[in-house]
Amino acid sequence: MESLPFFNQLLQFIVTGLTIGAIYAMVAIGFNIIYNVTEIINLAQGEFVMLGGLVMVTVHVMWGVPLPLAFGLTVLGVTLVGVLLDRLAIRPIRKPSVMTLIIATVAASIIIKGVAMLIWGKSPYDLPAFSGRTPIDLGGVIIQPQYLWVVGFLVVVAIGLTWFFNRTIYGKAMSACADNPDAARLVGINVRHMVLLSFALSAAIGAVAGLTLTPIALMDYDRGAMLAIKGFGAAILGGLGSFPGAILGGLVLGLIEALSAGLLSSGYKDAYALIILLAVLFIRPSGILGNLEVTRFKRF
Amino acid sequence: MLRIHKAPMLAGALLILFFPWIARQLPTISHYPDLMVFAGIYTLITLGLSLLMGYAGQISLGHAAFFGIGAYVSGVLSTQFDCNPWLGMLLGAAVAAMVAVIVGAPSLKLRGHYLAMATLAFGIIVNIVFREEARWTGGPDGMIGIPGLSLFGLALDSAEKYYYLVWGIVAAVFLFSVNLIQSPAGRALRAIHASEAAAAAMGIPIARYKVIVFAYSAVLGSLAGSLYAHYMNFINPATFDLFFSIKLVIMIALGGMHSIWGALVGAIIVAFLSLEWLHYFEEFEVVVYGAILLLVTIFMPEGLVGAPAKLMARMRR
Amino acid sequence: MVKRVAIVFLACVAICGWAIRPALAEYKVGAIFSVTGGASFLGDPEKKTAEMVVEKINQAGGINGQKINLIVYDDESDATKCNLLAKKLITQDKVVAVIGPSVSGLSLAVVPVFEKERTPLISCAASFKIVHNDKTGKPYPWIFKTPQSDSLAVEAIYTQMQKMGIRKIAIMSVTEAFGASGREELLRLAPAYKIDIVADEKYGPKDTDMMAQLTKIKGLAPQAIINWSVGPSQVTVVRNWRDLGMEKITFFQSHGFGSRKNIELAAGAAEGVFCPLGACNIAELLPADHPQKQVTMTYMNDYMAKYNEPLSSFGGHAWDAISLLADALKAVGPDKAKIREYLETKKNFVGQHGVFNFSADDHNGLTKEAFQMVVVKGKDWALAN
Amino acid sequence: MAAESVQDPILEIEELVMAFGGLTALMNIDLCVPRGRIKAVIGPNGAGKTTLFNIITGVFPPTEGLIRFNGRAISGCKPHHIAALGISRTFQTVELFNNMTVLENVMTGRHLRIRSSFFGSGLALPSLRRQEKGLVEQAMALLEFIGLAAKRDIMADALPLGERKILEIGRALATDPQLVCLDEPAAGLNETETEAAAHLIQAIRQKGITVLLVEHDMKMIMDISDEIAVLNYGEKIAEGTPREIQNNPLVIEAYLGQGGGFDIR
Repeated sequence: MESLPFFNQLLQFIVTGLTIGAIYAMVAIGFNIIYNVTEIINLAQGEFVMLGGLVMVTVHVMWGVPLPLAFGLTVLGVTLVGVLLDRLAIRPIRKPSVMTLIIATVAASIIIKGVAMLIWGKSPYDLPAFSGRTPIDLGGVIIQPQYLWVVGFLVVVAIGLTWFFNRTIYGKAMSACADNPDAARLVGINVRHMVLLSFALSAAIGAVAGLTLTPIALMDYDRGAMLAIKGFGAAILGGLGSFPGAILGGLVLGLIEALSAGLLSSGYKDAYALIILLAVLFIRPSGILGNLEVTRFKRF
Repeated sequence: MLRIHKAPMLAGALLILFFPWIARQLPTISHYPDLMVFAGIYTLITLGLSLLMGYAGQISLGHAAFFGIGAYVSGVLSTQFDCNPWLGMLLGAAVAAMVAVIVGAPSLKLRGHYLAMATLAFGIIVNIVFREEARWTGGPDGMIGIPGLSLFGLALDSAEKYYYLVWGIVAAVFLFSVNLIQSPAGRALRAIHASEAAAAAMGIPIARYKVIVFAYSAVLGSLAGSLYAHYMNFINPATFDLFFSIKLVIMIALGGMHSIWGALVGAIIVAFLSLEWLHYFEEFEVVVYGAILLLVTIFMPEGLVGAPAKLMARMRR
Repeated sequence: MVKRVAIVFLACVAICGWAIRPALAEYKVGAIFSVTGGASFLGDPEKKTAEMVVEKINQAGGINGQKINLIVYDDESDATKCNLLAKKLITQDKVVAVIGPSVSGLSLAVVPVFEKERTPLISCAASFKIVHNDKTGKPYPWIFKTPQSDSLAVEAIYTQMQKMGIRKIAIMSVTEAFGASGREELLRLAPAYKIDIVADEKYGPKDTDMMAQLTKIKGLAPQAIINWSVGPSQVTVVRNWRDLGMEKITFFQSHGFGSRKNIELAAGAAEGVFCPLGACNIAELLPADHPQKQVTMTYMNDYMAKYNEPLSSFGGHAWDAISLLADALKAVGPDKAKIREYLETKKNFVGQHGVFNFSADDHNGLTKEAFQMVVVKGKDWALAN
Repeated sequence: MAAESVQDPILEIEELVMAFGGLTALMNIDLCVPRGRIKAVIGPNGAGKTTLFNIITGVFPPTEGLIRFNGRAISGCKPHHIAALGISRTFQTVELFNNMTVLENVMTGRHLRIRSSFFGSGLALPSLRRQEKGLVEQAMALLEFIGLAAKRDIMADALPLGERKILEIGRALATDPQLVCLDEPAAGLNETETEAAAHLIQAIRQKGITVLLVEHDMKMIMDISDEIAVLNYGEKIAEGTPREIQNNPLVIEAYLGQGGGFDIR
């Protein structure tokens, strides 16, 4: 039995880390979209990911809807949940302080999780990989085709968002809300619509993350919270509000986890990732790409 | 301000005093003193957390760590070193204070969500240590055989006896906190909450106050942890995980962030909801819990204790 | 105002009246399972099984003419709740004995309660520590358990490895109670079987991927991997093992893999995976003369007929626990101390997971023969040779 | 009366430079505040006035230069140290403690002048209780002085802007300062309110407290200041009595160049 050269191992760790990191990055992007418009950390973000996976299982596996159509339906369905979240949990709050808004998202995440348990039960579900499960062997480094889908979707999301925020009227309006909601209101932007849009958009991205992750790691109703926390960590590491920061933060977090699991101690791998996160925060209190001057002006 | 507090404090004290007797008369709630022990333990943590979050305006999503430090220091010392449980409790508090100062000094410079993440990370790291250092802590399985407490030769071996111990401590801490809030130190904390720049301009050493209140809340968390360990005679890492940290925040949010009463009411309500009442909803339990939380957030943003005050204000008008 | 006070008063009286209603003549038995929460895959079938067994007994006229009243509580996989519920069962519901909890950590959490209240507990969790007091070196007097200890599963796997000539292995475990206690036994027993553990890797219960750990193991080229976990992570591990092309390294799962659902979820990746299982997982594979053939087949058919879902072996632990208790009640009646004594001396009890022979030094009563080594073949279990 | 002739300066600033990244906000500023006077710092928006206040009160340390208060170097000290030495301030944006009543705001201002032990407070030591009583009396006296005694139990954020600004000045006085730095005390106020603020500032000087003032209201500046320094683009372009400043061609140009929005005469 031949052993694996160290260099190949290292590459394998990096491939794994980048894949998981891409998922974290997508969750972090979802956090940022809502944060930029509302300054809320939407702790129900992980539930979007969970829903993305489970809805896809229902639509694609149980109803037998073909993949591209199932993909669309799933994203649409979860987007609707995002819209409902804003309408039913966020907007009714009359005196919104940041802390009450966060508690509202925690409450919403508990409800979503509970409803998902009622619908799908407690057991995990599987989804067929989008293009089969035959691994690609690149000179000793194994790549699952699904990994490429995960990373590919991250790229698509990143390009799509760049286009959206720079080229479309809605995107520009949303950026304006992020910079200065009062001024945005003055020039006639409906901030409420923008908040709604931000929830819809980040739910959609969460769903994409979930349905690409499910063929790799299965999905069950209880998975949301952990993914939310990893994504939150990635968003903070990269600098809240910064999209390049979210992607960087996610990938770095994934890499640290994979490398410390492979090279140091797998029992402590989450701890290593968090210690590095803390170290970064103590040196740069606004994350790697965050802007300290901007955060000073944020209420929270 | 003390005038406002005196009447409900007296009423609360009497209720606490006679509650076990009342419970004994009603078989359906005869196990409530047992629940109240845990409610009291939670209250101890939320009293500190309320000062840190509601009054000083800081965030901690990692307080389960201090709860755990108290429990494990007490547990390890009393099972593996035959240390007196009371001494273990004190040492636990000292360790918690030390950790709070070391972690708090750099963390509390962070603001808002960054502070939330830093404390969250701290909580998770401490939990991983509890889980991984199995030689001391028993690992994920937990640790069995932690002795109970006894006071002047009287073993506190029943729910009722422990109830009086826990609520006696809660009462003392409550009084201490009420005094503190109404003192210059309490005003300094609220000043930091309102405006750090102005507080500094008034000569308030912000960093020091933040760390002190963080350490104070850590010590209370640790005391609660030790009380928990010696009552359960068993601890495991899952009790001190990040979901418990979030539950603590939910307690003070539900009760009312801006008042020390909120800490008390929130802890008791959440303890009873999660340990007893929600069971009746069976598989709908989770959804009902979330719905209650959401409804309170929407309709009573000041928390449960804010509602009567608001009602009174409206009636006066 | 007077009216309102009167209403409140009446309500209080009504509550009190309801609360102190006279107890019917019946045997009160308690059960605590993790019906919801992280360990619901254990607690859910256990609850269903216990209820099914009790219903069957009551339909047949009960025990000694008395019906069994089974009070089931859900601990939600939370130690504090579990502790409270245990005390509630003993002091308020006044049960004669309790079965459960489902997981080792929670069983350990209530051991002090049952020892103090001198009430028998038949745990449905695996850890050896539940029935072994480190300080005395003997079992806790009032605590029994039905699932095979981890050490037995480990011995079954190591015995199989010796047959296959495997000496150099890697172990993986989940950072939960189940994984941790399995890992401990794996490490403890390895020297006795002359097995060399070259890697000792862990992962979290919610981890999405274990490629890094497996890659490291691949680099060390052991002959076999043993994985100790439950839930979705054990499926992910098998898939990653297959993805990395590590088929030459034989894969052993713990008995936690004992559900056909897992083979299905692994989507073909589980082919060739070894796993020690109790008889009730593989009732139809057992030879007709196997002592457990009859009880396991009956249980399987009853369960599938009643709940219309495939049998989970974890339910079998509850079957063993409640059946043992019913047996004791039949023999000695509702006396806690006598039930304890009866259980401690019970021999040749044919259960779902083995033939139990209890003694003062062994409150589990099983040997490694309680496990059959099976291998996944054609998407189903097959007995391994 | 020019700056050089000051006999007893309370605050001296020498060659102060402040740079944020590549941006120089203040360049070689020399400034001297005479004891017991009202000194104003004026200049167009973005001239660096608030930055100057922030450096004096320790919000950020200067890039270069020296600040002496009562002859003692204070540059680089933390804000609460500087407050303890006797410099107090208000904020352009009004930073009251909105979660407190008017009285509590002023009482909090006394923080430096009282003993406040965390554990002593919790144990309600008798000495601290007595102190608390005295504190209320002192705070009430101050509220009488600024004219807000009747509103003692109103929450600070319920006051109209004019009174909020007055209260902030009152809170600053509660620290027993030797020097108060007032950042645009009249901004956003109507004429009567501005007049009240001007009276209050003069009353503060009569108590022997030195005032350093940043303000845009030229009428008020010219009426009450003893000396004026003018900043433009981070540089001091003039210093002198109100009359000297009014006739200084550089100053006129700076203001006119900005669009002539202000009539400095």
